[in-house]
Amino acid sequence: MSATTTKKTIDEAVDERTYASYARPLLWRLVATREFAVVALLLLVFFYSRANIVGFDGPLTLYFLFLQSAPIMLLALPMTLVIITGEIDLSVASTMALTGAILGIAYTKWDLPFVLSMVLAIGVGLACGLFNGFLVSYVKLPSIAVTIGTLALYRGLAQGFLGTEAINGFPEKWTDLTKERISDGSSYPLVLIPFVVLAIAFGLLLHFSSFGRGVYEIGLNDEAARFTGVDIARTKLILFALAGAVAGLAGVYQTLYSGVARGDASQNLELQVIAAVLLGGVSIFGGRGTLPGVVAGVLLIAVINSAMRLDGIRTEVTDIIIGCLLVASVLAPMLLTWVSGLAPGRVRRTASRSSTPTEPSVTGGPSLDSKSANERQ
Amino acid sequence: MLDLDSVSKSFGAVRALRSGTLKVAAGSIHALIGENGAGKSTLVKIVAGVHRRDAGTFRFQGREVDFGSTAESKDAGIAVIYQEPTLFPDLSVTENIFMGRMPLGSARRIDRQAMHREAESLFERLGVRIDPKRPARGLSIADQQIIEIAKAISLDAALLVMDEPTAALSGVEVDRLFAVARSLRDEGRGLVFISHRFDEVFDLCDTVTVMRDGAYIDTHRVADTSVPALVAQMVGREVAELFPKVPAEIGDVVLSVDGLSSAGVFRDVSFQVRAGEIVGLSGLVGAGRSEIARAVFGVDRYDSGTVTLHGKPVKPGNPRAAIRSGIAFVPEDRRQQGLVVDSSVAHNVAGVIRRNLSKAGLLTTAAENKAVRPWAARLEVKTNALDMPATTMSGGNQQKVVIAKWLATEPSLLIIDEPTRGIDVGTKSEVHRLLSELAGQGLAVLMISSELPEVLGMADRVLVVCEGRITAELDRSEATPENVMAAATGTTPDRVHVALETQQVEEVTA
Amino acid sequence: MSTTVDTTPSTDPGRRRPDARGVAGDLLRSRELAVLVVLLLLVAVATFKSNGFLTGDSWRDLLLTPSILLLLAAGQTMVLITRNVDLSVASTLGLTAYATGELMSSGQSPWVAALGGVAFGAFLGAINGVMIAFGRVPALVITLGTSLAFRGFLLHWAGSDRVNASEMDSGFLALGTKQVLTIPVLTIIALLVVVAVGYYLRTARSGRELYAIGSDPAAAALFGLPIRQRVLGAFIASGALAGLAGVFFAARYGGVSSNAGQGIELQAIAAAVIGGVAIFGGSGSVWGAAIGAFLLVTIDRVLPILGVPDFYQQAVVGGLIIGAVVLDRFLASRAEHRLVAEREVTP
Amino acid sequence: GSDDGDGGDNGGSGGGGGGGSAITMIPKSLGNPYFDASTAGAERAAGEFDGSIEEVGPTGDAGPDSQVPFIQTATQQGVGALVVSANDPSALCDSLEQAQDVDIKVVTFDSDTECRDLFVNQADAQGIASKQIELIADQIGGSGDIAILSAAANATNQNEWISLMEEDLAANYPDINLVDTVYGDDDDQKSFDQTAALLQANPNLKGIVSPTTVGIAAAARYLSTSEFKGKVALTGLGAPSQMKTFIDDGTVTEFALWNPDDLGYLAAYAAEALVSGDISGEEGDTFTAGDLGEYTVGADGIVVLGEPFVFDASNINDFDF
Ligand SMILES: Nc1ncnc2c1ncn2[C@@H]1O[C@H](COP(=O)(O)OP(=O)(O)OP(=O)(O)O)[C@@H](O)[C@H]1O
Ligand SMILES: Nc1ncnc2c1ncn2[C@@H]1O[C@H](COP(=O)(O)OP(=O)(O)OP(=O)(O)O)[C@@H](O)[C@H]1O
Ligand SMILES: [Mg+2]
Ligand SMILES: [Mg+2]
Repeated sequence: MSATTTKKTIDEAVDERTYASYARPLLWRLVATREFAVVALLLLVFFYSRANIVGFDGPLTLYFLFLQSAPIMLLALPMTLVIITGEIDLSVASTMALTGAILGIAYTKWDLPFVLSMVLAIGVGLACGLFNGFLVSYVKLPSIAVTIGTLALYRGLAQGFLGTEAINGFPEKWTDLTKERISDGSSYPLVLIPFVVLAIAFGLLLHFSSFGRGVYEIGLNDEAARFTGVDIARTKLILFALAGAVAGLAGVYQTLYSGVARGDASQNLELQVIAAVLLGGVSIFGGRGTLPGVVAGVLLIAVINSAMRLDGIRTEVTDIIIGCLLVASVLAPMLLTWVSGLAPGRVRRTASRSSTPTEPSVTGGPSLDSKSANERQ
Repeated sequence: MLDLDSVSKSFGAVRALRSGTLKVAAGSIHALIGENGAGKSTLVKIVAGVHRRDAGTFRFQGREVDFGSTAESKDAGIAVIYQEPTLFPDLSVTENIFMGRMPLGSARRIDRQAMHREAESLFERLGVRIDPKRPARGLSIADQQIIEIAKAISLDAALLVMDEPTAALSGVEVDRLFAVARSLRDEGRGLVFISHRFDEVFDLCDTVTVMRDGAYIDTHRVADTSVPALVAQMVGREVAELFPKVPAEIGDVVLSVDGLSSAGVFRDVSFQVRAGEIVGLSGLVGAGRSEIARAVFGVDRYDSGTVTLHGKPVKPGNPRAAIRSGIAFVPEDRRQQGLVVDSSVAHNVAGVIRRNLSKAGLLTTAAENKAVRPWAARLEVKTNALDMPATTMSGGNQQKVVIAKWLATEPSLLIIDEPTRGIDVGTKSEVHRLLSELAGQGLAVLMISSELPEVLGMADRVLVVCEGRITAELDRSEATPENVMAAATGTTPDRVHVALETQQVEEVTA
Repeated sequence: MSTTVDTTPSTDPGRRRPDARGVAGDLLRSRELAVLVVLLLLVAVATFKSNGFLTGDSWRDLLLTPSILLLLAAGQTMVLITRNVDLSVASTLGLTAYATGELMSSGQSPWVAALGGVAFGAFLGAINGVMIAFGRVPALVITLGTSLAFRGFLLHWAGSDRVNASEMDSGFLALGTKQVLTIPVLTIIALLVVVAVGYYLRTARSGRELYAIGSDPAAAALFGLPIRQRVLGAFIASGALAGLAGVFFAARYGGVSSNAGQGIELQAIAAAVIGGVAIFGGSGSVWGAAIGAFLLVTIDRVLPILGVPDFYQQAVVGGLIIGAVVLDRFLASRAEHRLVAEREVTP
Repeated sequence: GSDDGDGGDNGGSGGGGGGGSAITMIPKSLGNPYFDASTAGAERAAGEFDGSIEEVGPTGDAGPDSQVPFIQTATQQGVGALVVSANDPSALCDSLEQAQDVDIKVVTFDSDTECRDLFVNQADAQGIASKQIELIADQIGGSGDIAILSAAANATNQNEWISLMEEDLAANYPDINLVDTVYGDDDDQKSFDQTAALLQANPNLKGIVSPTTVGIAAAARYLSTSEFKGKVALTGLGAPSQMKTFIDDGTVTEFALWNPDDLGYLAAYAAEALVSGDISGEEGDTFTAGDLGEYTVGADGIVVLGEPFVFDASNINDFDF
């Protein structure tokens, strides 16, 4: 985030003065965002924990923290883009389980070379994503229904393929790699490198490409997006495919990390990922949110978890807190807009948005054909 | 009974209504006219309780009122037909009509028989046959409008407000509606009737109020005024000087459309547009003009026919391809189609060209701003910074942003739908000057407009669309209001003249 | 003149056609029927495969096991119809089941316990409803949050404690298997609830308003429907039904631990979707949802009989959900084409 | 380097935490009465050697690595010892090894892993398996179809016992055939419904073995309300407190279990012995476990609690776990 804005200010200087680039000073633009609130909260919680929670300042804390939340961190990246287009993907955790199963089967049953097995597994993840994407963007089905379906489907396949079996005996070299540290004694695990690379890639894709602009436009007003030549179907297909591929990668990582492929691996992870993304300031209606905010959101949840475990607080309390944070994160802006009493027209618009996961077109005249109804999703 | 005095309303930066004044007497039909964006619907929505007025007085049947919701206005005895039909697609036609006040039978359960019977009799009265049990989904604009009317009538309210109820209706349906309206008036109710069609105003109404740019202008008894007088008050200046189209030398064919058809929307449409030429596409609202434009641009698919630009065929159903081949399209619904109102001016203007702005695969806001500034400057877009969201702009400025977005692509054909709908007079003439200037530079322009003066003033050639077919092609010289209206309504010019004498029409329809 | 008359859709013959064909079409188009057929086929095959299928306990459980999901699906339907979703029902069920058990083990009468459970559920539903209807925030996020919070609260409250059969009123537990004319009581109650909800949605003004709100929220607002009250009502109903489901859970399984009902919320949504309730509101019936619930549970029961290893059950369920929505889409687009064709009448 | 020192300090502090060592107890999942009992036992032991027990663990979810975060947290805290009942034999290894790196002692109980200092076994697997088969055999009169209702499809100890039971059946009970094995995931509802499905899919089933306390309780609850009550025999491993009702009403005649309280008690003492350096986990090491008396570490680091105990109407009332 800061990187981009400093860049802007530089160009601002060299640009001719006809139109100011920004209405507000840089600092204000940075501070008056939800992302900033999340980052601030993250730092607050982090340093509070360092100061007050025994063992949190130990060298292992960050190492374990990153190891544990690596899958969520990975999955959150594509999920951000998917949600910004106003869609959702509930099937990522099941995809992870399925790819894990494929990895195990390919390596142990079919005796494929390990690298090939990994490629195959990630390929399966990609295929899962493509299937979601196809149903959503070309058959024009509501993504929440589709991915609830594939959530069950992919999980069921994983459990069916493996049954009671827990496949292990993956090559040491690879399982160790997942716990490798960047350098001896450093508290940063090696897995951070692929994460950072992907984070930058997705960041550029979302914030510094025409494709990314399209992603936001689809979320804000897909009809207008279509009128400016954004290929909505293709965009969504690509995003779901990416979500699948990354889920495949995460599945492989998780399998190697735990050293075993099981049908019941990484249950309910999807909700944690979505919680993190929404906490990071992404609007469930699409069109709003940034990647830095999401990364902060993921880390926030990770830090809270780790700190509270260290403090001997049972997991359910952590769940309560995260649940309330999630509710607060959407409730707070609403309360703010109420306080700063907006024009009725605007409030009415939010009103009609509010009670619905899609954004109904208020000004869009009669929309009696189910097609446009679907496109709105 | 209804008495609005200097009521005002703004949406963010947009001042929809500056001083709306409207006094309606019981037992009369009151026409409310004004150009697009004059503030008519906004006024109506204040009466209906959709919006709360910012200032001004609002009395109904003597009492000072301030409706917080449409429910309140309904209870007070006001029925409203909104400009855009607001039906519930999944519910049956009957349920739509009686929503919220369905007749209850035994045990407080809805009495469907009674409901259907009432619906039937309503349709009987309106002289249409719609299956009251069918769902509202898939109804044509015309039928939706009929149901809105039935809904409003069935409320039997003291005041009935109709915002462009006849927009999508055909002759006979309009006559039936008028008959009903008259009977309601004779029962002593008050009616407000909004329309862009003068013949209807003169046919039906007793008094007429003119609005311009969100302000009250004047009220006449219909008998004491005339079309030219009203037009003059609506536009506030002589039609001639409003549209300064300078004759440019016409080049060779840019766009040619052959036998374009799309089931249920338009049929066998063929025409050409040449460089430096402005072709006006005229017709009644709902005739399917926008659909033709949308099909040419590729946002809608079409069943048969061909679209070629500079002799090269344009891939159907693919806006990207259309853009690449040099077509620009300013759609009619600015807030829904033209703009992403929630994103910034810069992002909107760069919306199309941004694909060519990336350096080393990276697209920066700085690059966009750089590319955007000259176009914003050229169209004199009024904004204090490029990162302001378009929501904060007035209708006129929003329109400039849309046009800037498309001019930035340096197109060879500009399709512009309702170029000046809902923008102030000043911006209006700016837009017109711009259009003719562009044509002068050899741009081919296809202009859709519901405003006859605009079409007649701007177009070198006028194509008239009726019921989805091109019914007339008129040169600037032969394009008189009568001819165009005649072709648009599928009647003969003399019938249009007749329509202006209220007396005779009443004989015809009664 | 005449041409205009003929081409106006209102008077085209397609609109006037008597309903004879329409009815047949409706039956074909009726999702409830389609799902019912699938369900009956399953039962038929199962009966064929294992002859004891429709007798004794097997018959009882066939009817009894779905009763909990029936209640949840009915509640979920009301919420979905208004273009919302309630992900918190599973946690609500857990909480109320445990509360009911606790009430009884603390010596309260089963009636008090049951009513307490339902009331508690309604209260939890109200928490969701108030935030969503008045806070104007997306149901998906809120109920995702509250499901975490509710479950956490349960775990905190129950800890590793659990309510055992011995702690509960024996009469109450007996209710879990009591039968009237071979029909289990719980199933009868659940079906009565479903009928009540279905009757309400079809014949009450407010019921139709729920559909209207989901069908087009913007229009509903413009029309002046009491959106907030209705949405709130839907969530309270969903919560109360989840509460009742919790009571059922306690009676049926005779033991409640802190993870009771985990993951059943997706099943409830699945049942509704399979039954033809549009995930984006406005259409669908509680009948469909109920049949969907029966189908989901029965599949669990039948697959092993068909020799499909029960590890694949989830996969089959997923396939069903996707099949259902694809079917809907297909039928919808066909209906669309038919309407356009009707409109296209050349004089 | 730094880790060791760090671990050392904390290990010390763990020891210093009041004479005995600080022990973190990680059962398969919280909210399971069986593990409540074992934790209680551990706490009783800790009370005696004046150490401390903290019970943490996943709630509900028994995924392969659901216990890993808790092990890692304990590692950060540098506790004296971990007492774990593993959800997966291999998934926990790396985190357990990391714990051992900062010289935290690792004792597993109830369900073993491939990497620990000691495994406190409730009774040797062979004994458990054959005891249950013996019970079911004479309950159904030596012949007929039986089925197994297990916990999670991947539960190590469950699967080990099941395979041993299969061998035992094949070897010694030709007339009894195992028709099906289903998995209730130690979840009331699932186990309950699985039992129903089982009875229905196999109309002439004569007996069910459920080697898990949750499973046998749920199965008993189903049977007691069904027409199969008394007709289909049920046995396995159950907690007396839960099974009492069903012994009383005749649904179940006999079932086996060791005393989970003693199991936890022994595991805690074993951990204490490791931390205090009394034993190293070698075969032959001996240590005293409070009033349970002296125990000797067997082959590959296994300490066996004793023979499984059989409960029936006559003795059920003497137990409160
Ligand atoms: N909700 C809104 N938010 C922002 N601007 C609005 C809104 N509603 C109307 N406007 C603007 O207010 C002005 C008046 O709109 P209004 O619909 O009242 O005009 P009108 O006279 O009804 O035009 P038409 O003849 O096309 O119906 C237009 O510039 C329009 O863009
Ligand atoms: N006679 C008719 N019968 C049925 N449907 C019609 C008829 N005329 C128009 N329609 C439909 O109504 C809609 C008209 O759209 P629209 O109002 O944009 O047309 P238009 O000519 O562009 O009018 P305007 O541009 O003034 O809004 C189209 O969907 C068209 O299919
Ligand atoms: Mg209007
Ligand atoms: Mg148009």
